[in-house]
Amino acid sequence: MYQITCPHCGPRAQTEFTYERTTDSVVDPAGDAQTAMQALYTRANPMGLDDEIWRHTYGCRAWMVLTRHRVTHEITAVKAIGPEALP
Amino acid sequence: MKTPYSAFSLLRGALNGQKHWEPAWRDPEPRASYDVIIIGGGGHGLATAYYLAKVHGIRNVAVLEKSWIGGGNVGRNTTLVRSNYRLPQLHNFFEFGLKLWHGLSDDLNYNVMFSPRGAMFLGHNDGDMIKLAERGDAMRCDGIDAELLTPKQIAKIEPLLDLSRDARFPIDGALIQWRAGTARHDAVAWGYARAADALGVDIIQKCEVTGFVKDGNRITGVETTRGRILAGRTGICVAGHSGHVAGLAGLRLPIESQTLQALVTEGVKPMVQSVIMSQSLHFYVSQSDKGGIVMGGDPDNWPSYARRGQPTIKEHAIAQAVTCMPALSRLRMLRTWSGVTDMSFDGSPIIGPSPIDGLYLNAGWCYGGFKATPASGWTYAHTLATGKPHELNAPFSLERFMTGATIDETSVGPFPNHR
Amino acid sequence: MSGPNRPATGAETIAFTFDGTTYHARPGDTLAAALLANGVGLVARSFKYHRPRGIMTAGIEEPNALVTIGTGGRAEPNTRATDVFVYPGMVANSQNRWPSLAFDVASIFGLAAPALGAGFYYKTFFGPAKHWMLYEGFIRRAAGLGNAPTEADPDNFSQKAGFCDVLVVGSGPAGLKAALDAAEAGSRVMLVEQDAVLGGSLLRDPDPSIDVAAMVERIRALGGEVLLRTTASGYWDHNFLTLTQRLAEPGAVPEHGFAQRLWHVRAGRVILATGLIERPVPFANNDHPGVMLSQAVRSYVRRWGVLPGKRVVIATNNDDAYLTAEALVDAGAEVVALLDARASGPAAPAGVTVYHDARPSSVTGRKHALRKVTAVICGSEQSFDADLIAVSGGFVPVSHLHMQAGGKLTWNEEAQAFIPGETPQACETVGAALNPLPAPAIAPVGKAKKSFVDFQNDVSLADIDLAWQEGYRSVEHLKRYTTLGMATDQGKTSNMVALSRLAERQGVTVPEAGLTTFRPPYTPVTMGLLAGAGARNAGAHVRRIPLHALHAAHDPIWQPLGYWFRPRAYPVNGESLAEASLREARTVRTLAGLSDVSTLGKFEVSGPDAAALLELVCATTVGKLAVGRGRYTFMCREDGFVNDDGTVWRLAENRYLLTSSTGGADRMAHHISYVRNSLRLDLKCSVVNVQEHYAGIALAGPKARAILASLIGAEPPRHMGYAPGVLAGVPVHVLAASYSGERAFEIHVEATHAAVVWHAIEAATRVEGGAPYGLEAMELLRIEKGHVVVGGEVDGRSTPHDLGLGGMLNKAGGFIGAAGLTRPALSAPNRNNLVGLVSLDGPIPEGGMLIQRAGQSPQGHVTAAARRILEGGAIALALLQGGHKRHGEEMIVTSPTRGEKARVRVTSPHFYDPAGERYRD
Amino acid sequence: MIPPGNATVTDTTSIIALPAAPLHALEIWSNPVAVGARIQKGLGFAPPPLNRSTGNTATTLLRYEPTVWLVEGDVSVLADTLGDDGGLTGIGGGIVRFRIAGPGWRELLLEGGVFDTSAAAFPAGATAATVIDHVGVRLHAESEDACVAYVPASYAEGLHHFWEEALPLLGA
Repeated sequence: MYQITCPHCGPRAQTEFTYERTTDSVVDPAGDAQTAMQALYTRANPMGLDDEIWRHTYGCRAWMVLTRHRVTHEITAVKAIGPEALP
Repeated sequence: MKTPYSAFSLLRGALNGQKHWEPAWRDPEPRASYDVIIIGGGGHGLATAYYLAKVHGIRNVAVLEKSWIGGGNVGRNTTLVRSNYRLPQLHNFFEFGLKLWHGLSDDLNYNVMFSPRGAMFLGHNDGDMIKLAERGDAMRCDGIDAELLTPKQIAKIEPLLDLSRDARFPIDGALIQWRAGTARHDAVAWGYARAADALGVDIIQKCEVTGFVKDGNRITGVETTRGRILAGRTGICVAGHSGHVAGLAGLRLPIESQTLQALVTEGVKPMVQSVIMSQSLHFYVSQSDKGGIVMGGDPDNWPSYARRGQPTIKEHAIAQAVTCMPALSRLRMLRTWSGVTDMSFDGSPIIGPSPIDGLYLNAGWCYGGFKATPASGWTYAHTLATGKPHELNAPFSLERFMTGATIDETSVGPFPNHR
Repeated sequence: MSGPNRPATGAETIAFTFDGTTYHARPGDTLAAALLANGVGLVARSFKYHRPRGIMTAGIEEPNALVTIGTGGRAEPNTRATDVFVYPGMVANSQNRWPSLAFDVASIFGLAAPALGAGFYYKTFFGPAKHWMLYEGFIRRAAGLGNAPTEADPDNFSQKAGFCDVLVVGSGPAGLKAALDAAEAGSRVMLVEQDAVLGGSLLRDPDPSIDVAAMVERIRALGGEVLLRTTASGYWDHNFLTLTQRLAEPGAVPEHGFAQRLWHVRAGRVILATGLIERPVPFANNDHPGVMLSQAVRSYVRRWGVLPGKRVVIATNNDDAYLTAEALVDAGAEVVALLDARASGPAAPAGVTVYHDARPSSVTGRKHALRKVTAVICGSEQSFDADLIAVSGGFVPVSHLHMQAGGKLTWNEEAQAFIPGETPQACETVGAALNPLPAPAIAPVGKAKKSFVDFQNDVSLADIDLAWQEGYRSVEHLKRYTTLGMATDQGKTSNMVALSRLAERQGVTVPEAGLTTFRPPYTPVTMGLLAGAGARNAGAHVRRIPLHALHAAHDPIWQPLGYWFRPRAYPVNGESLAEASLREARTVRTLAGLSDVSTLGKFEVSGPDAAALLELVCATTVGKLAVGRGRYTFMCREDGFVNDDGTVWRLAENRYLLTSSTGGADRMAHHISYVRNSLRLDLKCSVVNVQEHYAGIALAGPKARAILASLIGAEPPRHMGYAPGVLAGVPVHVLAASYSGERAFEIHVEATHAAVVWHAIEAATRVEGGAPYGLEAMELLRIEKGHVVVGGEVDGRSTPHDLGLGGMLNKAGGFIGAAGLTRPALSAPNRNNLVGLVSLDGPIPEGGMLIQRAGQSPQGHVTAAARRILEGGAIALALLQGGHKRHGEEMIVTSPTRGEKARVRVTSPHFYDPAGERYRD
Repeated sequence: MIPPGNATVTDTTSIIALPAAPLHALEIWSNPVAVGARIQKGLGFAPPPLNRSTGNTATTLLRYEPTVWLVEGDVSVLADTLGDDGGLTGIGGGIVRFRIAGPGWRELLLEGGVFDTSAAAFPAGATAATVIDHVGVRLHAESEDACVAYVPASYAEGLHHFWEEALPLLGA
């Protein structure tokens, strides 16, 4: 059960969060079909660090990129994603 | 030849302190090259080696295992064996395997304890029952056994299920496959290892593949922790670690590895007869021969190789199992462990040539690899022997994701975590 | 071991029963202490050979004394007699024996032991699988220990979150000090202890200089939480631990209905003060009742005042057992001999003869009581009359949680033990676990076949040797081949003994042989506790629709849909489901009906880029809608397949209402948020999930328009039009949407005011002869009209073209799924297409397979089956290979599992009013 | 629905279902700083930072998300200040408010939870969204003695029952 430091809410339990996908599997709807299918259907799936999009679904509902290690489960970085917000 | 296993030879052993048994497999040093190298000493890898030697007469084969054979997913699953899938490409593939299971102990001369005690999917509402009838009709039309059960019939098989009408998830009926059941997972790995070793296959443990030997666009061998080993054809067969090993050859597969938790309770007298699953709930239950209730649910839906699960995911599966079978409540969880499942992006396996000459793929088994062991071994042996897929694994090509011919049994789509 | 072993002192006693006989215990007794005090030696039968077993330890590592405690739904099988504290009326029963504990028929397996070595079952029972199942039946009945209860569990289980700066596991001297220091330093402290009393080793070896009560009072005063009967059972990622707390002893009736509590704790730092477990010594028949661990004997004497034996032999390879000798002599027992395997040792305690280079080789007994101990002293055999042998083979630091946390172990050669080393998480080990006493390895001298290593699974030294001989040489192969360490004690007393034997056979040191993996839980955990309150609702509450109470008054048939429950039909005067739903459907076709559609997914999308967002999520155009207009739409996944559908309405210049399927609502909420807040941050719009804010009431039928006009005092919008209104004094949205194929409206109203609106519509509808209709009637209506449903025709494997929706695709592209649709297989000729089926004989089985001739593989399947509503005849919707081009073809729908069949003709899926005349006023 | 006003009082910690109140979602999609200033001028207080709440007698703003505030009470002033930079959407019909009052409210909210409701982590005035017994809830620590829980209406009865059942355990 990770503790994920949400950029907005601080350290919270993993059950409040949802994993969406890796940052390199984001499909740009405006892009060409070949690039889109490469992004959708190929993964590095490394036994190490990868950048992943998560959402604080049961918390502030905001999205973020976690740099997470897939063996040790260490989370080395968290970066908020989202529209411009009033601090 | 090794002393064949039999009741008689066991009795002979009673007199001589069992001294006459030879090691079940040798521990050879790796040779410089082989006709075929199989990466991964799990159930699928060892079965592939056995059928290469037995069916295709190709014995100059090495199985490379990074730690000890049977230590990966074949040693971590919940031992279910069945072919009751809805889509024809899948149920025909698994049915071919189920027929092999029925003769496997004699074929290997190693009792894998395959026990066809029946595997049933429970239906909790009309929608479930229609889906179960559809699955059963699709199977029956392709010659596979499937039978609908009424609650009364279920009660005779599994009296401890909560068949009351006011249950939180009432049980309206079930679809059972009587020829399905369970097998002793370790015995499958050891049985295939012993039989393959007897036919001359080299099983090399403590030998991790760290890279590939490339000659232009052709793979001609592997670099390992015990030196370089060349091969005519190299077959990746490492289940949950497919993404990592294929990555060493520069391939990006349509696979993410997820943790699948399982658990066993303390041993109790017989209380669960068959294998119990559900059409709309996410748990499955069976009882081992030692009396432990073996249970599992959905994978943890984010990528991990750690073989360490998130506790509340397991608790949710247990809650559903206890709701359907209240008698489980006062048993105690004895041990919980995790496998690493290579979740493919349509839920079906990938068995066939890779885009690189001389390199072949057997991966994407998600959480259903154990039941496929004999069929996967047979078809992958055919593919490695002939260079072309067998008719049964032809639909499971890597290209299907780009052409769109995906085979999506649970119709979840390209993100295994979007369940 | 006969006669009482604890002098009666007239103090208060607690009555309990064991196998029907009443005994008396003292407050604070474990069942084991009480049985020993009453001279009960035989307590259980072993798993494989059904050998007689007594009590070996005084703690959770007990491999032998397993009993069933409690009755009915509270009965807990396989409970360690050493881990349950006696309470008035406690019922305990032995297990795994027939007809009785003293005379167990299955113990004859012991005679066949020579043929039943490790892994024998892999070498026999060949033949067809059915044969194996015959033998398996016997094996399963002999295997397993206790019986599971058959009744439901009457108690509830709590799950609670816990947070602290410092979590201390274990309340021995080291744990108490660590907890107190942390509390004094101002940290938020949790101290957990699995025993019912604090103090740990102090209970066996009291130390007057440590005032436990005062320390605990101080910790609590500083805000620390001290939990008894609480085991730290699992250590997970990021210092998250699961603790299991008994609020009532096994089988006891809890005062507030909760038997146990599962703690989910996030700790800043963890301090493991978990101490040591004593290691047994292998010798022939070392599993006999009357063989106990030395420190356990000392605990029974010092903590519970019980003498487990009167004539005692002690066998050891370390100094600690000398303390047991002293304790026994102080308590009036006779220590017949102290066998020290070492060449020399400490001074002999008063009244005790010490033998050096002495180790036990076998024990024998009569009527399950120990009689004689035989030892090898300086190479020659010598026997002693004794009724108890207390053994110590050294000490094993408890490092389970340290290893679960990802820790490393270092080898202590002197103590022949693994010590917890560094760990990647904020966790340290303190106290006895770090420095076990020196204890040199002892080469066993007893007969290997009878020298047990894993007592519960009857694994002997001979089994380990056989595994080695047969090539099962990795420590994991050894464990799985012999089932060593796979019993309920999980190898706590056997792993190190077995590892030493394996290392010896491999010719390597013990650390080189390696260790098996430490898995949660530390001790077995009740399944009901892990289920928690979820056991009542399978971890998912029933979701109530806003008008639940109002519908309940009609006593409808309810239909589960995910976690919702919705009215399926409203039977009157004894109608069946079929009769009620047909009446309701006919009422909609001929007059008017109203239905609850509140569970539809609903999203209010506002802002200048609202249309741009919707044209990403939906695969049809949206921006072209004028204010006051709406349209049907559908959504694709990124792989191009359709996975949801609904309607979209332009309420105002920059405000749209999107509806989607009930089943897909949560998935759609997540998907839209991903598009708005992660994919396209530039879009200026707001997406608000209003699924539960609005209740939805469908009013459908030829009279619907007139009924609605009377209610809102205005002309209702024409088909696919939108207008705000006021109904029964409540502001509503009126969407002229039709699912039934009739002229129809969806009235969306704030859920808190929905009842008054429903009552007004129902009354006006009944005046016209109409009535409420449920999901079943809705199915009949929508199938006849040919509308697809998510989870039926929209099966996640069909493209827009397959479903006859290709024409609505947004020609400009750019919607999510457009790229996926370009893949060749998605426009292959022989895909499954949506078709209609008209029966040429009886009803069509839903889910049946479409074949051309008997014995052929299916070419499609029925997704929905129904009957024509006004006239007779059975119809269905189906997905058929190349279906768009096969209208008019005759086929067979077969359902072997239901023994049903029907001849059908393939048609268009739109049976009723294909041109849509019914929508025009 | 839960009849408003029914309350069970057990050793002074109680769970009371509050009557429905006007609730809106206020979202700012452009020029947040300017809109913030306009709101301050209109209402007399600035929109609160994340996981805080601020308000006056007529209107309270509770912030759970970066770009969205839950607004309790009157929204007429707010509507005039948003212009084209934000929107208001009614959501009150789908939410049931429970006031959990008494000394045990912080401990009760730990039952089936994963969020630290201790005074240090969740002081009076703070807001937090989390999951309790599989239900997504939003909390507002009104004062040291009471907390309001905003529960999705369809789960209200189930969660209310869950809390009632756990009351006897307070202090166990």
